[in-house]
Amino acid sequence: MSRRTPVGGKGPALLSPVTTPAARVRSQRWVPYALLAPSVIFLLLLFAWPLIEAVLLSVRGTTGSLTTENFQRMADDLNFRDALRNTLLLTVIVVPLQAALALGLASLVSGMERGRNTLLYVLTIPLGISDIAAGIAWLAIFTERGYLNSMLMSAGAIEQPLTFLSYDSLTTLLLAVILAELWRATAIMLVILVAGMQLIPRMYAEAADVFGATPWQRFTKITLPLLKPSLQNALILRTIAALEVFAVVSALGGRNLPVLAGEAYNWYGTYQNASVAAAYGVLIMAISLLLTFAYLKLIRVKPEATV
Amino acid sequence: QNNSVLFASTQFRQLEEAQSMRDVILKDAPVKVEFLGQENAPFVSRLIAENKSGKPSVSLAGGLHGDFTALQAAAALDNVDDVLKDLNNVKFIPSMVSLGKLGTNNQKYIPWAQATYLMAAHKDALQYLPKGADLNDLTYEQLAEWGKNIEQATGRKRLGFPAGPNGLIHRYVQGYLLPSYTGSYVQKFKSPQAAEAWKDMQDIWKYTNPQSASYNFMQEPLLSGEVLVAWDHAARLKDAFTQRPNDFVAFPAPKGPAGRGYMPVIAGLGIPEGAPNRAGAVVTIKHLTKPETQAQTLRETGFFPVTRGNLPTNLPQGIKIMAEAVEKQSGEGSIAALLPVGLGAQDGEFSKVYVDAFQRMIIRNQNIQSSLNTQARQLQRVLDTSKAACWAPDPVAKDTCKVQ
Amino acid sequence: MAEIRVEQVQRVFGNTTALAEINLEVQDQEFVVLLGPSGCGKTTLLRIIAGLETATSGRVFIGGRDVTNLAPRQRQIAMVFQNYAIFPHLTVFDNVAFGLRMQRAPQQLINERVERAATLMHIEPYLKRYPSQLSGGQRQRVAVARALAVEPQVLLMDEPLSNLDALLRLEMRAELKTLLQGTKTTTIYVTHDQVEAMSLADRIAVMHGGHIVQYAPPVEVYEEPANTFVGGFIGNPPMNFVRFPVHEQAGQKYAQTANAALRVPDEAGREVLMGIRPEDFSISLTATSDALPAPVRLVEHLGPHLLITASLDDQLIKINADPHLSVRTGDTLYLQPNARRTRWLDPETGFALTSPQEQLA
Amino acid sequence: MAEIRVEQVQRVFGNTTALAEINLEVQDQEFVVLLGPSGCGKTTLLRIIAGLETATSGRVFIGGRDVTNLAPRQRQIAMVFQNYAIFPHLTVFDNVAFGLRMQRAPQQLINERVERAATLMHIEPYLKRYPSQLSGGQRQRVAVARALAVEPQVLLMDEPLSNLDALLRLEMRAELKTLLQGTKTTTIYVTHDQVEAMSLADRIAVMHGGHIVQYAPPVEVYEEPANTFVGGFIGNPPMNFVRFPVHEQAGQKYAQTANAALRVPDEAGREVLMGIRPEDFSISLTATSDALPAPVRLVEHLGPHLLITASLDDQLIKINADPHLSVRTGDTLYLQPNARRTRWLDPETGFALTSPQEQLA
Amino acid sequence: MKNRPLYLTLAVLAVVWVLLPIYLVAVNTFSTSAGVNAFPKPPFPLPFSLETIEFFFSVQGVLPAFWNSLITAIMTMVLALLLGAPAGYALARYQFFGSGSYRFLVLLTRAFPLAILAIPLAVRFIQLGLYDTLIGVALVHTALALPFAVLVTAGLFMGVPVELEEAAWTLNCTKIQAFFKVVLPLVLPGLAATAIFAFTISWNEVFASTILTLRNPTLPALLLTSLNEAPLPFRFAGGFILIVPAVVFLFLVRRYLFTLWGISSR
Ligand SMILES: Nc1ncnc2c1ncn2[C@@H]1O[C@H](COP(=O)(O)OP(=O)(O)OP(=O)(O)O)[C@@H](O)[C@H]1O
Ligand SMILES: Nc1ncnc2c1ncn2[C@@H]1O[C@H](COP(=O)(O)OP(=O)(O)OP(=O)(O)O)[C@@H](O)[C@H]1O
Ligand SMILES: [Mg+2]
Ligand SMILES: [Mg+2]
Repeated sequence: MSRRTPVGGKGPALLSPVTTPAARVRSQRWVPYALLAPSVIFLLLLFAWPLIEAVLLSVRGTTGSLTTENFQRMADDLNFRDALRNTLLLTVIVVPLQAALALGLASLVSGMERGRNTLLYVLTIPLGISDIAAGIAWLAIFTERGYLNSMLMSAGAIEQPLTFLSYDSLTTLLLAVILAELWRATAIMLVILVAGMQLIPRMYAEAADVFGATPWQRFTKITLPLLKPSLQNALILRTIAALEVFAVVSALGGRNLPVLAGEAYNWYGTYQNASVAAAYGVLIMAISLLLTFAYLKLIRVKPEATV
Repeated sequence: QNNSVLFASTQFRQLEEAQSMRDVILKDAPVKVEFLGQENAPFVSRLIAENKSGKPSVSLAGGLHGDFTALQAAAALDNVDDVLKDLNNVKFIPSMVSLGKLGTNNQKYIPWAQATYLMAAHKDALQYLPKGADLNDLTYEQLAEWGKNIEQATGRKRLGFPAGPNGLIHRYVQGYLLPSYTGSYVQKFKSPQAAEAWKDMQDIWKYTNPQSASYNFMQEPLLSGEVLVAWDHAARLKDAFTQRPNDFVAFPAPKGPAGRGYMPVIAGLGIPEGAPNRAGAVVTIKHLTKPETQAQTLRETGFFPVTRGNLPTNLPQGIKIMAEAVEKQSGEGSIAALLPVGLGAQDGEFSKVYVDAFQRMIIRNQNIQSSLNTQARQLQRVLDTSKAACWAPDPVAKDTCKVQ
Repeated sequence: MAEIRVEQVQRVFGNTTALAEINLEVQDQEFVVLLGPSGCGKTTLLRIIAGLETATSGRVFIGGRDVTNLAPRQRQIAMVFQNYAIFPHLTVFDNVAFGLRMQRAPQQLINERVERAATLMHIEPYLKRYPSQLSGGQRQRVAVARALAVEPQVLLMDEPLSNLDALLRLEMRAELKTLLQGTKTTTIYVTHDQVEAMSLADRIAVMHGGHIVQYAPPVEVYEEPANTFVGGFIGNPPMNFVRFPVHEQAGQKYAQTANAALRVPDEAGREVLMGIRPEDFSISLTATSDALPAPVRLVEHLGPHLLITASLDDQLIKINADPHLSVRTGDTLYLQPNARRTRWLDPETGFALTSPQEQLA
Repeated sequence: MAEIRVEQVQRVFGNTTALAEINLEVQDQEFVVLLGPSGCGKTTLLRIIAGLETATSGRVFIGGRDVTNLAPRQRQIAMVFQNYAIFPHLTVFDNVAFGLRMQRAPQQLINERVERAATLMHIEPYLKRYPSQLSGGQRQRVAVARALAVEPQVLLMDEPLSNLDALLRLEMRAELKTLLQGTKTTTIYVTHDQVEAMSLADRIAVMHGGHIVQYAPPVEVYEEPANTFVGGFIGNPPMNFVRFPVHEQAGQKYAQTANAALRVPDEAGREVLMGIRPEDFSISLTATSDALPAPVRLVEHLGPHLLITASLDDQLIKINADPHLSVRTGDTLYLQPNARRTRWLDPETGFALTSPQEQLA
Repeated sequence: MKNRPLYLTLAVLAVVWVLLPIYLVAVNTFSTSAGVNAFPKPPFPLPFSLETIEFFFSVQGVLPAFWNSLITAIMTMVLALLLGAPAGYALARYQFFGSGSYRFLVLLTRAFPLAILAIPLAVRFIQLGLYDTLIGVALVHTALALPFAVLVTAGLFMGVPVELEEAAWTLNCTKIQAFFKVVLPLVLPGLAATAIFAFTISWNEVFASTILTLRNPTLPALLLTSLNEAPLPFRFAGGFILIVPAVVFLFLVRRYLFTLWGISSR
């Protein structure tokens, strides 16, 4: 519906810089930077410095010289492979499931007429629940003497309580963790998506309807592409968070399901080796940024293809 | 606020305990004390950070031996030789006082309270005790057989160990399993006797509730019935005994071929370097080490005094049950395995060696000898890095301790 | 077979009645134009037929099938939206191809149809652009092309050419009509442009305030408006309405003008409105016995003809005259209304007194 | 004082040149209409004047001040957007009051002005509604009212009445003009409707493909189109263009028709185009010596006049004739072009050969 | 409207899915410890008991900690929006050199486990005098919430047609006024969502709160550290106590989150 006014940067305004009044380019060019400045200063002051310190920690040996020793130790560690695998596995399973669930729920919500606010409210409640509390809640369900077994027993489906959360039932354990994570963190995506959906003018859905799109086609061909910016953000944020899962997994899985962030915490707190912990941190960061980059490339939104 | 003492502690941080600490134990202290329970990691981070910044706010630090080694490694602790001198009328257990030197020439912390690890069983489980077994004189084989009997009778594995992420399973290995078979837990780490110990542990594990790998505290699985027989820190079993004193029995850890290994735990009180209210901290230490306060601490929390003297008589039944078992455990023929000494910042990784050994051989069922060899290398690296000399029950010497 | 039947459709928004008991029948392959002032309910009616809006009451039939409760996609329609609603995230090509893709048409057919629609709408150069890179008129043409490409049984268009210039419009109008006849499409076309309505429609439905006030072929609507609204709305300048007292003589009724009596239908009351188009006067510069004198107030030279504002019985009227007529403000014209093209209406209700066929025959 | 001067403004999008070196001067209080086909750059030019779009090169002056680098709000303008851009979260009242609120006008003034603008645009009944509750035409009127309410020095309007019916449009046109004269507003008005352009404009700038091809008062644009494009674009039906060979005789050039020779300007090449409006023929049904014979192909009765399609020298032309002329397909008309209103153009460039004043004087 | 039964079923399922675990936590909270350890567990708090809840309210510092949490969360919310929304706007509206790098910078803060940054951070805070102050905690929480604020708002701003803003500019608005008068109201629901994220991130954050406060802990810092090792009934009650304010908060702001301006029918 609108044309973006390209200002500075790569915009066509610079195509003929000789004739373009330099003053204007200069006067406009700083605007985005001015808008970013507060947050950049904030982050540099608060985070860049400790971050650099932490990264340095990971590449410095006990003597202070540059070394890969800490990464070596990380990689050689008993739990490393499992932690890496579990983290990636969880991310790969949970995030897409969450995205799907959140999209489904968001569509459900927008399709409702009455009661949508109430429904939306209820669905966002897990937002307010810390991961530790969520871990407790799901432990109460899946533990051997928990609610699930109680229910199954009362229903007469089983005679002995089943064990869901042990190292010899990794599948159910993983399943439980996935469920808990879905429960806990889908709301974040949901709210981002609902907020995004509210901004899509209804006329596009109507046009799709008229041109014979089934609800599913309308969703995939219209809603989803128009929701791209929000979807991209939801995915990035959730993925980064998923790579740092820890509390819920440790509550349900204990040592059976090591994850990268958990290992980082252990090395840091329990084993008191901040260097190896920092190495884990760097690894997590690297994976996060890699995936973020992938999302940005895969879910590209062309500037001209927006409202 | 200026003349109050900020007291950060990794012990008694659990809500109820912290509450009794504030409302009962510290109530009569001569200065105003602000007690803050803290988890180990934040506790250590904070004190180190305060130290680095040069503006500490904590005047008194309470923690386990291991917490202090980490602080000492960062040079964040003040010497407390003067305080100890002031306390010359208090009859501390000497071995504990020397532990408080952290391998240096100066006193780094003052003993505060002690605890140990125990076995607990639901009374229902007693019927399945192997024939001829004495609850107070159990062997590791008998423990395995007991578990087997229970499984055969109830269809479930109901032994339990705190092998979760916050569980203390490494203390079990260090202080109980290995010393009982080898009389050592460092030097003979990969000895054949140690291999034997692990083999027996594998047996025991067959009858252990697999959820053990996520248990941090054993009192809850005991109370819920998921587990009938368990080993854990006294304070982490306490609830079972205090809530249902009639259902549970406490008893000493099993014996092995080399005897009954056990590990006393010491909590201490240290003063961060540059503490804003050192005088107040000293007064508080004096208050906490008074015999009356020590007795009060036992009553409220299940931590035992670090001073010599008779136990108070008016103990709650649950505490009494444990106290009796503790006494039996440290009795004749027992091998006291001390907490690591002189490891400094390597303390955490030292424990990891044992946790990982447990992981490999018990949880993942890997080959015992090769696992021991791998872990022994790690162990040696830790020892080398810290240059720590051997400590009890290994023969105490001056050189860096070596795995044989 | 795709005739459309709208039965007793009503649409109420809060306390606004957008549509009041609309009945409309469109025959198969017919081209019907909805014409009416802004806000009269054209879009609402179209949206109800499309299934985008729920009627408060009433039913809609397409091809004999009751579609009242069917989703839009089940109605076999295509629509051009008043505000285009072209998809911002699709290129022009993909926009135009959208409907066909939804039907899983083969790629070749898609290419063909898109090309044809694009050529018709003169948007081939922009097929690879995104809507944000187009001008307003170009976007509108994309919207039309998108609807044409599916070759639907029923095509609904809501002011599809409103942003185009006269020339392009003229051209597209012609091509649209030819195309839709060829594809045998039943069309409902909303426009505010009466010329467009006249030239395109088989029948025009003139809407006013949520009602259809006249539904008839263009010529009839133009020549025999059902009421003052229609007469005033259609024609540029609109029909003149002049009020006269009525007197009766020998059982017949006459309108009493300044110097003549004109026979009016028998239903006339005490007063009557004469409706007459600006071009339906015979003009003379000299007085004749039964011509009505009209002093000229304003003469405008509008290209192909003169537009004269004059006063008749103290009421202002507009007259189209030959551009060669030499007349100036202040002159008096003598007008002879063309009796066959004069319409008599009731000044109270505004409705015509009789259909002109019977009138004064 | 708010004259506008656009100097050498160019706008390139990627590889599309939307505006090519535009020069435009609008006098204080003048009403200029931009007229041109879809996609010719009207909106782009307006947006550059408003400061919403950056020109690739060139400068814009308003009131003598170089505003090229000024923000829109520093230009003392108001604008009506082609697609309205009314604020969906504000009621109609708040939309219209928006500009005044931004100027911190006193509430009373706001009320007055909003009321006036709303009355003018016939949207008083909707003042409390949200835009989503309005019809397309109503929204458009809100957009116009919003711009009028601020009474700016310069008013830019982009097809502000395109969604309104003829009647309303006529009315609003008249009222707009009166109002803007009263407030002494300098106006640039984009439209695709030539009637609107003719009746509103002091001067019309006809745009084509990013150029201004003619900038002159309406009558001049109509009668003396600068080139075939203007002649063809304006007028309905457009100007006829007939190609004749040229021959020279006694130093003077003549167009050679079937049976007559017409004097053409001296610049004529080997061929010449005669441009003539459909109404600029004297029509006779009988042959005269210098009249051009034109067999009738089609006769259309279009309300106020007849539209005759005939062929002249085998080229089709349109002729407006008196409705009373009785002529049928197959008849031959004898046409005498009105020499004063005939324009001669170069068939290669399409541009007029001389300005008609000098021509054949 | 056509699939009402289907919609209803799905909605009910979704509600049950969300509420059930919370309900079970509540059941445990209001049971005696015997009830918590019972098996099979009854689906109701039987026997009903307020014992653990009462205990919690008697714990010293719960009330101040509650206020601390609330204030920290509100500060975080405000800071995150103040810092994040302009950046999001810049990302959405301008193409400029470095926008990609900026995204990465912002995400970096989220991509590195906070715990490992703790010591350097704490040292710096002590130096700056921010240690053990709520503003200090809020600053760290702001850094955690900032990526959300930036990215989510950027997504939202992209959805607002530039033309509305342009219309405002021509009506005598500065860019800032146009933002507040036109863009902001349109993205308000989304901003509310962002604010809620910031709030809940702060509300639930434990690690930084624990390290950076001493006398002024937030509620999670006060409770959750101890909860990890507390007996089960306490953990449930603690979890419950932490959930309830969040639920109430969400209830209070839900209006803002889901206000529709009728723009959906634009
Ligand atoms: N962002 C863009 N990228 C590429 N081309 C563009 C862009 N914006 C406009 N154009 C092109 O520039 C030309 C001029 O556009 P403009 O909107 O000024 O036309 P207009 O005269 O207003 O037409 P209309 O009457 O259809 O609204 C058009 O051909 C259009 O396709
Ligand atoms: N959601 C709504 N709430 C209230 N009134 C509405 C709503 N939608 C439409 N209306 C009113 O219903 C009437 C009919 O609207 P509709 O859009 O059908 O008009 P239209 O004939 O298409 O007009 P236009 O030619 O201006 O587009 C209008 O007066 C409008 O104000
Ligand atoms: Mg409409
Ligand atoms: Mg335009």
